[in-house]
Amino acid sequence: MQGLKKDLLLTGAFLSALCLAPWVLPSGYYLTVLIMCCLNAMTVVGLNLLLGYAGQISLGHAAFYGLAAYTTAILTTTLGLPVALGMLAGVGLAALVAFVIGIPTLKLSGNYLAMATLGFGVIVYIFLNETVGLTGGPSGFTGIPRLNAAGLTLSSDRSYYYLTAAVLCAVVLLSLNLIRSRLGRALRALHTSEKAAQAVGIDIARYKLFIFVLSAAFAGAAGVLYAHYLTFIAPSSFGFLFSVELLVMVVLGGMASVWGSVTGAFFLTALPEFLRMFENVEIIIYGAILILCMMFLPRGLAGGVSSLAVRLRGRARPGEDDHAS
Amino acid sequence: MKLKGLVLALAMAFLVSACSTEPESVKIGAVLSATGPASFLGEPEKNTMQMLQEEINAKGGVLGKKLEIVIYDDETDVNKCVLAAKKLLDKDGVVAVAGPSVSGNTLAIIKFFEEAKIPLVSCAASEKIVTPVNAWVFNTPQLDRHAVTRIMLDAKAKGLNNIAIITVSNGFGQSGRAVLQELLPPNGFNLVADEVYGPKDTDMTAQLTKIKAAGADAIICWGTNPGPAVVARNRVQLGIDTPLYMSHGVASKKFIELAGPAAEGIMLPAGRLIVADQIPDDNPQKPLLLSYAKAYTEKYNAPVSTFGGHGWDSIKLIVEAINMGKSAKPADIRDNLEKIKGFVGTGGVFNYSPENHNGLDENAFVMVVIKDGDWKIMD
Amino acid sequence: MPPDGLLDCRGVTVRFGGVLALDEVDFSARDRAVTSIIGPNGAGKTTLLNAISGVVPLAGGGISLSGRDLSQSPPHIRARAGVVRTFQNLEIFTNMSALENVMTGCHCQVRYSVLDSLLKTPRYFAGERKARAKAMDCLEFVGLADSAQTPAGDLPFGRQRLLELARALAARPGILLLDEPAAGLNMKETRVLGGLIRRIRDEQGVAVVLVEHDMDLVMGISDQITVLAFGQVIAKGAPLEVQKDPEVIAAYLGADDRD
Amino acid sequence: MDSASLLQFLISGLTVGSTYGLTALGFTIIFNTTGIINFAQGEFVMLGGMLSVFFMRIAGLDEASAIVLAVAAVTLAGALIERFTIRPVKDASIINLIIITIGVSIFIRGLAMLAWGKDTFALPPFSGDAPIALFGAVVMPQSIWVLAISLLILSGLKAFFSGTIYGKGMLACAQDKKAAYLVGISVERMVLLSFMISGLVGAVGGAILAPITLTSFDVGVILGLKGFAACILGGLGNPFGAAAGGLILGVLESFGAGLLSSAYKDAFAFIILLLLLFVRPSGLFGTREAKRV
Repeated sequence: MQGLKKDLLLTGAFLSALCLAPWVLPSGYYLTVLIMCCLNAMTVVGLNLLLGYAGQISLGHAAFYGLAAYTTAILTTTLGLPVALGMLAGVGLAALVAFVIGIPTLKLSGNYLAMATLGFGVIVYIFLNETVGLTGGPSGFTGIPRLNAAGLTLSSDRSYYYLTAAVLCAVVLLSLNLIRSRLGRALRALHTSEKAAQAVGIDIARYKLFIFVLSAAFAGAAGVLYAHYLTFIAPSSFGFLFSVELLVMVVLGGMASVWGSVTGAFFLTALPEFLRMFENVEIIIYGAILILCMMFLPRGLAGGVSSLAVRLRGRARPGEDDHAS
Repeated sequence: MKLKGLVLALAMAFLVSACSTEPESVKIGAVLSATGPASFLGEPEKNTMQMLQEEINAKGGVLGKKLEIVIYDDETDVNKCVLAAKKLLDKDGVVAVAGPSVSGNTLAIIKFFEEAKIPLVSCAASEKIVTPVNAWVFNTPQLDRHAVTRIMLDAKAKGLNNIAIITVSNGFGQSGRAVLQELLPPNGFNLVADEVYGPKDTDMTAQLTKIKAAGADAIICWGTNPGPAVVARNRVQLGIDTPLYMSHGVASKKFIELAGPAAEGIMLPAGRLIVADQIPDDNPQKPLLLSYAKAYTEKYNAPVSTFGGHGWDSIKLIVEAINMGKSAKPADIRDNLEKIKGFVGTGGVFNYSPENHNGLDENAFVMVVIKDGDWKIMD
Repeated sequence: MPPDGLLDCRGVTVRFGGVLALDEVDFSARDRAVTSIIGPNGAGKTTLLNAISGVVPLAGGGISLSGRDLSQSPPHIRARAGVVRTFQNLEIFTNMSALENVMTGCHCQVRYSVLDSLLKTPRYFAGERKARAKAMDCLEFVGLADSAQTPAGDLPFGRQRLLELARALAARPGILLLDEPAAGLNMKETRVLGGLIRRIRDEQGVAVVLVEHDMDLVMGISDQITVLAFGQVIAKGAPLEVQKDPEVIAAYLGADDRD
Repeated sequence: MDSASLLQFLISGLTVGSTYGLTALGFTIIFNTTGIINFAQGEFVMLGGMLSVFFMRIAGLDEASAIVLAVAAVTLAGALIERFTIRPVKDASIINLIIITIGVSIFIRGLAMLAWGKDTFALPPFSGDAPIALFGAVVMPQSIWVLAISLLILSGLKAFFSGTIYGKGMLACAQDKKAAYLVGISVERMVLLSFMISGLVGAVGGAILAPITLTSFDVGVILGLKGFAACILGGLGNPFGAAAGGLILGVLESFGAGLLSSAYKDAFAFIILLLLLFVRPSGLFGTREAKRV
């Protein structure tokens, strides 16, 4: 049970670091960068549960993010429902859609699963783009209200940032908890050997579907927070390139590592901001960094950090920490 | 290693931002789509602004201070645009911002300008940007409504009543499509076909075959390069001789190059910039357009486009507002922008008012036709 | 149905495309006994295990455990009903420690809900403690207690076999199907394995179905032997009877040629 | 809808489909040898087109030599990519290698943007642009070029994979690297070869398509996406399936645009693809279950 204490401690430390960040980086610009980092991290942690732990790829997670964002946008703006309700509905719809398409899709595997989820993402994108009357089409959906919770208007960036950080930490803690449970073991089991997992009584179809729905719900949570932060959304933010970017964040951060996903998301979200000064060569440097990281950190940023830590401590510590942290 | 690098990069970023704070200058920001799908807008805008900065500073700057234009690239991405705008507002402390290049990005950041009380002069055309009027937001391009009005006048004169439209499924095409759907029927036209193509599509034969079967008198295509060039080529290949109107979105030499011989006879409403040498000498815009085109072509060795002109107009209007009020305070700039009347820009003559934050009308456009591989003003 | 038949297969037929892999095979296994399936290569032994555990669909016939029909059930339902197996080519979870492997085996024995997992309720802690204790028991039983925290992929081959056995035991089998558990083991390891199988039968009272090529092992521990050749049962009986069966000898001699 | 229009949709679909098919072929070659889905495949196609334009305009070569030079250059680029980004990490997991190819595609796109700008370019058609009338529909001479060359490449690949020792060696690598190594196949050389061939195929595609589709530094993204879809539709690893998948996808889009709605044509094509996958989980012509990720 030592791992549990470590999880709590790390998550607590992470939350305090996030809360202190606005004092260290006082400008609103940094807040916005951090909010974007947190939102992407939520989605990436969920995607890693699916990809890194359960071994099921999805190239359509941007669609869940987008569906949730549009759902809450339409409910709160067009229909005038309370924001909190819209947010819940957004997450719920993302999960529901994941449930419905997950049943036939998760029977596929490998590249075929990648294609099916990718195709799903493209289809959702096209519908967001073309149902102009509902979504506002390619030029976007404007005028989404900010969050009002319990009479408290979270209109300032800072309070919204705290909300986002708290949700991220909740997502992280839930994910860590999940991995350290019989569910987490079942997921990792079906990743390595579906046959063996079935042979000990694990209903692999059910667990695949469960984790697909959960990761879609995390993406949905990020999506609704995104919509009510920017108060503007456009389909171009939810295209297939974003799905690919999320996948890159998972792998670059480190497969089957929750903290790796957080690192990967923060790193790749903030990186372009650091590269801004390079103007036209920015994209080349970005590509090169991606290639080099993958070549020299095969286990991702998390793997790199942990092997560095091991080297510093001078001894390797095998056991469950390597897998579940 | 990694951590050290990150810390270093952070430190560098701080240093760079610290160095750029110079009190003795007037700082204007710009968010432009210099790369990404809308780079055909953002790149000439960016070039133009850099050129203007040199030009204005060579003439003594603004209010006796140096003019500094901080330009960020949003890669035609909403999130990057928001971050860039936040950086301009919160870190760089600019007094006004020009751009973004595309409507979606503009709509995404309007809120932040309202909160920060900094004026934004957008280079994007959508009507949503200026209707309803937002106190802090202006734009400079001619509206789609004005372009459609010019096309309708021409079609009416030629007796073309059955119209087919083919629009690109991005923000530009969508807003054009909406205006076409709104304006064509009440003005006595029949909309016989309403087709769409994707921004990256390379073949529009299927759509044009449908349009051919629909029996249209004229086709209106709303898009930006390279799609309309494909439409033009496919139309000739299919042997369709129905007159083809394009939007002002293709008013750059690139279109004629891409469409090749298929461009002949295509008509479109365009700002006067691309036909500056053909407009009458008494037109107030003529000297400006000629000199801008000359300077741009010399400096960048590239043909001038009307899009760069939006950048020119945005910056010049902000500077004009600063000079009018002799103040570079954001609120004063805003107030004075609304007072600008008869300002000669590349896109037309601007008349801003508290009710009108676009300032142009359909006279900003002329109808041109492509003849012998070049633009020609229609009578 | 014979009164002592714990596992009962009647007329089991399996086709792969046009090939008849199992042709109306009747097979039964008694409680608290080791029943071996032997036969030359390609006789359909593993296919029969796959058919029993539900990995391959039946083209005909039926399978029941303690009278409960499992013919149409998916593999995980059969596993929950008590049909637990190991694999010829090891299928351990290399991304976990040995202990976690066996705890995964407890999946259906120690249950708590998703919400318990997510929110770490007392039920979660109780369940985890129970699963851990049970897994440790199983590891101890096969002699792997000292390697509990070792990543499963780092264990030597022989111990990975034992780990798979421990994981299967953790799933509380009604009947344990072992697919060539001695393949790749040396003599000493095989002897240890033989002892374990006996103890599984005698101490835990679990019926074992053994597919194995090592005749010393088979003859030493089996209570009953079924011989398959070309997808059909050619002999059944106690080890000594089967050894003398002329048809069996012929099948093996023929098979030796092909080997 | 009259039959001439339907025929026109078919012709248009086949033309567009061949762009997908040619990209898909490149995917197949690398996948068959390494199991990697090469995300930079679209970039090979882009480079083929852009380099042809570049050699024609800047170096002033005639079209044929420009294309030959461009194809040679992209083949070399394929070799360089393998040598510097794939070979040093050949023990990495497939997903890591795939992410590396994503990095490579971003990198190449950036270089192309820097070198040639963001404009779109056209290449002159090989034998004029006078349309050929065909039962009331029209075919462009370039479309015939494209279909003919695609067929040529396809049969060439077929012969290569089933008829030559190199081709068989490459297939062996995909099945089992260690076994291929044990029977004396140089896995490294086969992987290098596969990147070069798919560079070559991609570049030829890029060059012959540029007169129809126009080209710019960023055409690779969408081609990669559609090419991958074509591969899957046909069944991964089967060159014939890839080409057929491309044509089917193109025809679906074209008929979708012509008969249903041009706005939803891509969605229509993808919905059909998904439905097909649900019925046939390994594509139309796929045989083995390709579980790699």
